Amino acid sequence: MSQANRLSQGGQIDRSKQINFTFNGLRYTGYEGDTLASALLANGVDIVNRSFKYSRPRGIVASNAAEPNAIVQLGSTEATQVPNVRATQQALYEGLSARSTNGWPNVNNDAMGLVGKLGGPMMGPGFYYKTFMAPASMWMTYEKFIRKAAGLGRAPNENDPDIYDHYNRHCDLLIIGAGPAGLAAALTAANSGARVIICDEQESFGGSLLETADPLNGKPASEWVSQVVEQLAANNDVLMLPRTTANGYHDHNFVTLHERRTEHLADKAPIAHQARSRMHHIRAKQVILATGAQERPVVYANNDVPGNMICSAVSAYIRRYAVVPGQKLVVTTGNDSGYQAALDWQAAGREVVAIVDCRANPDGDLVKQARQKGIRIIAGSAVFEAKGSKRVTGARVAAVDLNAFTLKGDVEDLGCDTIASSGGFSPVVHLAAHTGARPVWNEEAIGFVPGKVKGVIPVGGVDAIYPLNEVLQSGHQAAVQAIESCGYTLTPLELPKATGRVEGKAAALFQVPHLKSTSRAPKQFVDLQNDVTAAGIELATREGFESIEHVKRYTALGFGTDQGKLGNINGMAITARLLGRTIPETGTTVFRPNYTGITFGAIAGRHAGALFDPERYTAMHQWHLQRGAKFEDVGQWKRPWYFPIGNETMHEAVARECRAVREQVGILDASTLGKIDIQGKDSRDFLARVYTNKWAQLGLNKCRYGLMCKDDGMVMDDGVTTCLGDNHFLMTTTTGGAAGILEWLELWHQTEWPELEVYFNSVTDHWATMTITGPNARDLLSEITDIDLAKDSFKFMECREGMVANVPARVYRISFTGELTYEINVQANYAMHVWKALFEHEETYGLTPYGTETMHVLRAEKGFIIVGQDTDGSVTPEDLGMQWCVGYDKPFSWIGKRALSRPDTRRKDRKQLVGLLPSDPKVVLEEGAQIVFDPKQQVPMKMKGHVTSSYYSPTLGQGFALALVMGGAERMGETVFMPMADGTVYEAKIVSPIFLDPKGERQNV
Amino acid sequence: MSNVAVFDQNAGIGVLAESPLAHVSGVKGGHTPGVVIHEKAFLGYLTLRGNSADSSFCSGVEQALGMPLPTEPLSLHQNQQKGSSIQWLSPDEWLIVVQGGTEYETEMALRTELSSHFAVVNISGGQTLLTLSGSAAQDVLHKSTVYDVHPRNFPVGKAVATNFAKATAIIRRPSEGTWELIVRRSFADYCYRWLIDASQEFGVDYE
Amino acid sequence: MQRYSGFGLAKHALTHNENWQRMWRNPVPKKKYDVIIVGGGGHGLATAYYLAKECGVTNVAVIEKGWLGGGNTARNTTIVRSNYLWDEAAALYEHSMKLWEGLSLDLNYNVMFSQRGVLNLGHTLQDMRDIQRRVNANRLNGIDGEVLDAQQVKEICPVLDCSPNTRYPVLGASWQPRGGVARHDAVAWGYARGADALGVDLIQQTEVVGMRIEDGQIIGVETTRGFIGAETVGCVAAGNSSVLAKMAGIKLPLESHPLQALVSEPIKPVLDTVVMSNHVHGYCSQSDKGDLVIGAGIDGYNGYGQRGSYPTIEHTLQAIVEMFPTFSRVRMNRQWGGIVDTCPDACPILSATPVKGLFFNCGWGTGGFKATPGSGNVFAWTLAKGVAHPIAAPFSIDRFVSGKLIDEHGAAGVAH
Amino acid sequence: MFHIYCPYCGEHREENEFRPKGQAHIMRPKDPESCSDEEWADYLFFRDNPKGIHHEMWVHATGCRKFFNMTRDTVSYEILEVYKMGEQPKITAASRVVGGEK
Repeated sequence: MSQANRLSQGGQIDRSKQINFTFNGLRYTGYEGDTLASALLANGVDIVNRSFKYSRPRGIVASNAAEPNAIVQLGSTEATQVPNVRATQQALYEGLSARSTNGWPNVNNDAMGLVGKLGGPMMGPGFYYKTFMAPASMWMTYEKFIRKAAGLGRAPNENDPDIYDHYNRHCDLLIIGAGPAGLAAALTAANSGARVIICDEQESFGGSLLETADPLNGKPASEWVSQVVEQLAANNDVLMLPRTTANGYHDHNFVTLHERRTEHLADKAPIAHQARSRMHHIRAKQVILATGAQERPVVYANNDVPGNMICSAVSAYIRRYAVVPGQKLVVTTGNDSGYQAALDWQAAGREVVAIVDCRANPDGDLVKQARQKGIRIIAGSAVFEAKGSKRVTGARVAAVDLNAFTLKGDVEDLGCDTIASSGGFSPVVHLAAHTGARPVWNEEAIGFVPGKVKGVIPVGGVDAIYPLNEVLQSGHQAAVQAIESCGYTLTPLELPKATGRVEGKAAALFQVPHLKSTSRAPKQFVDLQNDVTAAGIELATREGFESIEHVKRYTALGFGTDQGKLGNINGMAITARLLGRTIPETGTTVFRPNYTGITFGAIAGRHAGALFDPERYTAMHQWHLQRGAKFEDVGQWKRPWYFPIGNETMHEAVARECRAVREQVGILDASTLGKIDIQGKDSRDFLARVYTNKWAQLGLNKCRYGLMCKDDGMVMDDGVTTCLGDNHFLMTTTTGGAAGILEWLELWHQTEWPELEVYFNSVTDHWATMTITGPNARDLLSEITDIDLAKDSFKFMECREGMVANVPARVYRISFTGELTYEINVQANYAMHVWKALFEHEETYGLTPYGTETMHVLRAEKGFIIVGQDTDGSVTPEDLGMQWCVGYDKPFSWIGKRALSRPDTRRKDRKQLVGLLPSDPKVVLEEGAQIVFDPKQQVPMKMKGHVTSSYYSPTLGQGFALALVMGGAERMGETVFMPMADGTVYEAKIVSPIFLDPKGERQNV
Repeated sequence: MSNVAVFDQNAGIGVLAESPLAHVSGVKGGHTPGVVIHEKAFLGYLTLRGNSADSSFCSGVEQALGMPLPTEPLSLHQNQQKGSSIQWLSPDEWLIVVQGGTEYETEMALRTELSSHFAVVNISGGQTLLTLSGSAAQDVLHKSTVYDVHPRNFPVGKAVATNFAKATAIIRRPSEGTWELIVRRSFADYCYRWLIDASQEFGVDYE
Repeated sequence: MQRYSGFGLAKHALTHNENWQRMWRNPVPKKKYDVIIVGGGGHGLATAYYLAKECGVTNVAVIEKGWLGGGNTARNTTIVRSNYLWDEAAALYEHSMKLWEGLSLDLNYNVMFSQRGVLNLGHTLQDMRDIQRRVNANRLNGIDGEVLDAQQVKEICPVLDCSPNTRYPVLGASWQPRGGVARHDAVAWGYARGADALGVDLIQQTEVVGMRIEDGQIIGVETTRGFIGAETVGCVAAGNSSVLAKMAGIKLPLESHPLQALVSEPIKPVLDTVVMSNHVHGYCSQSDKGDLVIGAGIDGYNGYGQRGSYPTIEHTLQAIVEMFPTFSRVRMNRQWGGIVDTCPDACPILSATPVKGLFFNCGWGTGGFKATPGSGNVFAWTLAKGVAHPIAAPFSIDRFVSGKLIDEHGAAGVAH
Repeated sequence: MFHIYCPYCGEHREENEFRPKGQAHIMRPKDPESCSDEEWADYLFFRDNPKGIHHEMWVHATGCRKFFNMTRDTVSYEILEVYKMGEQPKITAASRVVGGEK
C-alpha cells in the first residue's frame, strides 16, 4: 500500500529516506522522521490492536506517551522481542517489524471480539469477584481460561543480546522537557557557568514548538528551536539528552532518566559494546519541570472506534509528519485549541465537516479564524456518539446541557471518518507527585497543577500556563531563580516573541450525556487500554465505592501501561459528578514511578550476568582453578568446596581429603576469614567487653578462641584472637561476618565507649592464610621455615613470626580440625609463592588440598560449631555447652551477659547442642531433619530439635551429626527419632558433640 | 611485653610476588583508545590512625613522611620526590601509599616520631592501584560510582572512598588527566572486569 | 445481603447492571459499640467479620481514617503461604491458609485465591540446610511441602534460569503447592461486605486522634467525628500502630519501614507459580492480568512515606534479571511502597496491653497479607473473650521481656 | 534516594554510601545487671517509631566509616539536620511545635 494519507509536502520527515517496515506481517514504507504510529496512519492502517477485555478494534488516538491503544510487539528475531512498545514513541527504522499484541486469528477479525460483544454486559467491573466461586476446587480451572486472555505483548524466549548502562551525574539544574519553557530555561542558564542537563522524551527537542502553528519572531517556531539547540550544543556546561524520559522523581531531587540510545536504530544495538539504553542517575540542585500538558479526549458513546482521536494528535500528525489520518473530520471540543486541528485539516486539503463546541458563544481568535475559513461551527453542542465499528462513519451531535447532564433538542448525524476531541488540558504533573506531593486543583485551568516540592519549579503547561509568550517567560524566570539559588550570575537574554492571541474561556467538558442513560447507552470509554467505561464507574459508585482509589481499583481505571494519562481526570470528573462532589473533593490519585515503562534490563544496567555480583578471590584462587576445585559460594567469596581427582564424587573426594588430614597432612585456603588489627592501650579491655570470655591474662603471642554475642545474648560470631603485643591484637572473624564485625566494633567504640583508646583496621585482604593440618604438618613446615617448631618451643595456641619459604610469616598454632595445625599468614602478594613452596613437598608428606566440605566434617568430628549453621540467632553460649567460654565474673557486664538471665534464657529445656550417632552407622542424617522423642505420635508432632550438621566420617567409619535438642545436655544416651518425608524414621543416640579425641591429644603433639 | 608488633613483611630474594591482577591478560583498544588502564602493582600501603588535633601527631607525621598530614577532609598530599602520598580517609584515619618495599621503614619512621595514641597498620598485600587515563576515563567513572567525579567537584588533589560498582574503591585525582583507583585485593578481579566492560565502548587499553 | 453468582450476573446484565446494591453501608457512627476496631485494612475488616460471624459480637465499628483496604492490603505482592519454620508461626499461618481455602465461598465473594504453589529457592549450601529444616518442620506440623532439586525446580518453573552458570546457581527449593496468590483488594472488599451484612458499622474517612482511658480501662476513642465509646478496642493499624500506641501511653517494639514492590507491564502468561529467593533477593509472580508482580527488600530506615529508595528497586530488578534473564526486555510499569511495621523477631504481636480492654494486632512486617484471615480470626476470638486465642498466645508482647522470641529471621531470611 | 551530608567528610553524599542504624540516642544501661527484665527489654527492643520528626543513627559505611545522627521527617523524608555522635539535636518534635513551624 502506498502512503495514501501522506501529504506531498510539509512536516519534519525526510522524504528522500524511505524506510521499509512490517506490521502484522504486511510490508509498508515510511520516511525517516516518522514514528511507527505516523507511518501506520500514513498507510491508512486503522486497526492497530484489540482491546483488553471486550476485544474491540482500536486505532491510534494520540501522538505521544499518552497513547493507550497502539501497543505493539516489536522485534524481528526471538531474542530481540520487546513487548508493549508504544507505536507513537517508536521511531521508524529500516526493517522494523511490529505486531499487534491482541487479536486472533488477526487484529481485523478477532474471535474474542464475539465473546466481548455477547458477554460484555456481564463483564462489568468486578464481575469476577461475583462468580466462579463454587466449587472452590474449580477456581484453578476457571482461572486457567481467564489467564489465557491476560497480557498485552510477550516476553522473548531467549536471553537479551543487548547490554545496558548506568551513568551517574550531578548538576546544578536539571530541566525536564525541551519544549518552549524548557528551552527558554536552558538558554537562560546556559552561560551562567552552572552545570545544566536538559532532557526530552521525544526524538528531537522542541516539544510543542515542533507542532505549533504559532510563529516565533515572525518565523516558524522550529527555526528558533534549531537555533537554541545549536547554542546549547556549543556549551560545555550543558548536556542535552533527547530520546530521554525522566521516568522517576525521587527524594532530594534525585531523578532517573532513561535514554534510548539505539532503540530508534534497530532491534538490537548495531555496534558492539553499545548500550541499548542508558539510565542516568541525576542528582540535581534544582529541577525545572517543563513537562507540558496533555490534552484529554472527550468521553462519548463509541469513542473508541478507530478514527476517534484527540485534537492535538491530529495537528501533530499533520504538521510534524505530514500525515492526515482521514478524509472527513468532525471536531468536538470545549476550548479554542480544538479548533487548530480543524484548521490544520483544512489546510491539508481535506474536508472539515464541522466543529462542535459545547460552549454557547465561542469567540476566541481561533474560532474567528475557523469562521473566516468557512468551517461550520455547531455551538452549544457536542458529539455524543460515534458511528461505525472498524472505523468511524459518522458523528451524532446534539445540543447539550452539561450542568443538567442532558441532551436537548434534535440530533444531527454528520458523516465523517474522523472525530477529533478536546476536553481540555491536564498538566503532566506525574513527576512532581512521585514523592507524595498531592497535585492541586486549579479551577481556572480546569486541571491539577503540581503540589509544592522542594527544589522543583514547574513552568509552562505543567503549571497550567498556556499562552506561548507566558510559557517562554515562565521558563526564563524559573531558570533565573534556580541559577541564582545555586550562586551563579546571569547574562541578559532576549526571549523570542510569539504572536499573542485571544483565547475564549474553556468549558469543563468530560463526559457527554447520551440520549439513553449511561448504563444503557453504547459504551463510553474512559480508560481505553483497560476498557473502563463511564457505566463501569457508575456501577462502582452504585455499589458503594466512593473513594476515587476504590473506584480506580474496582474498575482498573489508570492501571494500564499508559497509567491513565488520557483517562484519569475524566474518570475523576465522572466519579465526582455521580457522587455530587467537586473534582478536588473527589481527590486526585497518587502517581508513582514510572512515568512511562522502563525495561528491567535498563534498570539493572551492567549488573547482570557475570557482573551481577562481585566474586571475591583469594590469592591462591588461580591455583585452585588449575587443580580442578569445585567452589562453594560463601558470601561473595568463591571458596574451594572440594578438589576431586578424576571422576571422584564429592563423597569420595571428601573421604580422601579427610583421611589425608587425619593420617598425613592437608592444606586449606583460609584467607577468607575476617581479620581485624586492633591497636591501642585499651584493646584488651575492649575485647573483654565484646567477647563472652576473659582476655585480661592473655600473654604475648598467645591465641584464644572467643565467642561474640549480641546484647540479646544470642551468639553472632566467633574466632581466634591473638595477642601480638600488650596493646596489639589480631582478631579473626567468620568469613561471612568480617565486614559486619568490624562495623560492630566501630559501633560500640564510636557510640558507647569513645573514651577507650583503641583502633580497628581490616587486614582481611592483606594477609593470606594457609592452614596445614595433620600429623605431618610439623615436618612439612620445617622444610621451609626457620621457626623452631619443637613441641615445647612453639606450643598449641601460640603464634610465631619467622620466614616461611623466604617470606616473612606469622604462624599460628591453632586447630579447627583437632590435628596438629599451623596457620601460615603471609602478605598476600607472596601467598602463591609460599603455597607452591609447600606443594614442592606434596609427595613426601602426602600434602592434600581440601575444601570447605572436608573442613566441615573435620571440625564437626571435634564438635566445633559453625556460627550460622549450628546456630541461628536463637542460640546462647550456654545452649552450645560453651560455658567454658563465658566469663561470668568479668568486671564489665559484657555484651550479651545481661540477657542470659532473662526467664526464657534460663529455661532448663532450651535447645542445646549435642552429638547424634545414628543407630545404623551407614546412615547420614539429613541436615535439617526434625527430631521427635515419640515417633508414633500423630501429626502435628511435638518437635524437640533439629540436626544442624551431619556427615559421614571416614575416621569413625559411620555417619554422625550435631543437633540442637531440647534439654539435650541432660539427655545423653537417650534415643531420638527423625521421621523423614519418605516415611523412614531414623533413630539416633544423643552423645557428646565431641566425637574424636576428646582430650585434644592429637593437636597437642 | 612490647606494646605493638612491628614486622618487616617484605620477602627475601627469589620470591615471586603476585599482584591481585596477575592472572588477567592485556586488552588492546585500537589506535586511539578512550580509556587506558594500568596497574601499579606492589606499592606499599599503610593505614595511619591518630588524633589530628594533637599537634605533635601532625608534626610527627610530617617529619616522618616529608609531607604534611592532610587535615582537610578528602584531601591528598603527595611527596613527588619519594613517590609517596597520604590521603585523608576519616577524621582519624589516613592512607599512606609508598614505593613498594619501603612500607616497613615508613612504619618505623612513623613509630619513631609518634607517641600517645595512634596506630600504623601495613595493608600492602590487600590492595592494588589502577590508573585511568584517556579522553573517556571520566565517563567510565561516571558509570561506576555514585560519587560526583565532575572536575568541578573533584579537583586535582582530592581523594574519596566510595562505592565502585558493587564493590568499594578509593578514587584519587593526583594530576590532570590521571585518575587512580585503589581497590581491595579480593575485589580486584571484579573491578577489573567491570572497568573493561564499562570502557569497551570507548576503546580500552589495559597493560 | 445480595448474593453473588453467575446467574445473578446474567440477570443483572439484562437490567443493564442498574440494580446492584451497595456492598456496604455508609453509616453514621453510634455513640457506643461493644467493640471498636481501629483500622479498616484486611486484618481489621477480617477481625470485624469473624467477631460478628463466629463470636456473636455484632455491635462493632471499624474506624478507618482513609478508605477500606487502603493501606498495606492495597500495596502488597499478594503472596500466600504457610511454610513457616517455628511451630508458633506455622500454626498461625496454617490456620490462615485453611481459612483462605474456603474464603471465597464463605464470603460469597471471589477473592481469587490461586493455589499455584510457592517456590523458595536455595542458592547456597546453608540455604538448602535451612530449606530442609523448614520443610521437615512443616511436614511434621501437617503443612504441605517438598524439597526440590534444581532439575525439579526447572520442571515446575521453566522460565527460571536453573543453569549452573549463574552467579548464584539454583541448588534447589522448597515447594509449597498450596501456596499462591490472591486478589488483594477483593479480600478487603469481601470482608467489608460480609461484616456490613452482619451489622458491623464501617466508618470511613474518620481518624482516631486519641484514646480515652479511665482507671487503666479503655472507654473509647476520640475521632475526627467526635468521641465513640467502647470498652474493648482492637488496634489493627499496621504501620501506624506506634502512633496509636503513643496515644494510649504505650511503647511497642516496632519500627515502620518502607517495603517496596513493583509491577511490570502486562505480558502473556509466562510464570504460573510464585518464585522467591532470599539469597538473590527478589520474588516474582504473574497476576491474572499478566503483570509480573515483584517484591523488593525492606528499606533500612524508618519511613511513613509509602515510598523507599531507588537502589532497592535497582537491586531487586537485577535479581529478577539474574533469575529470569528473558524478562530483561519487559518493562517495569509502576513501583510503590507500603509501610510495614516490623518486629525484632519478624513475627507479629497479637496481644493485650497494660490498658485494660485495649488490644493490638500489629508487627506483621512483610507477612501481613497472607495472614489476613487467620489474624482476623484469632484476634476476633481474643477480643470477644478478653483472653488470647491459643494460637495467638505465643505472640504476646511479653515475649520481648521474657526473651521467648519466635525468630523467623534466622530460619527464613526475609519472611515475605 | 537520600542525599546525606556527612558531618565528617563535610559534603553531601549519595544514600548508598550509608547505612541506617536505627533510633539515635539509645544508650546501653550503665549497669545492666541492676536492670529489670522490663528495662532490659526496653533497651533492646522498644523504639519510638514516630511519624514525623525522628532522630536516627547512620554510618558512612563506604566513606569515612563514622557513625553520626540525623534528624529526619519520616513522612516527607526531609533531612533537617545531621550531628556528630555525642551531640544533641537542635530540632526536635517539641522545638517544632514551640517554634510554630509546620
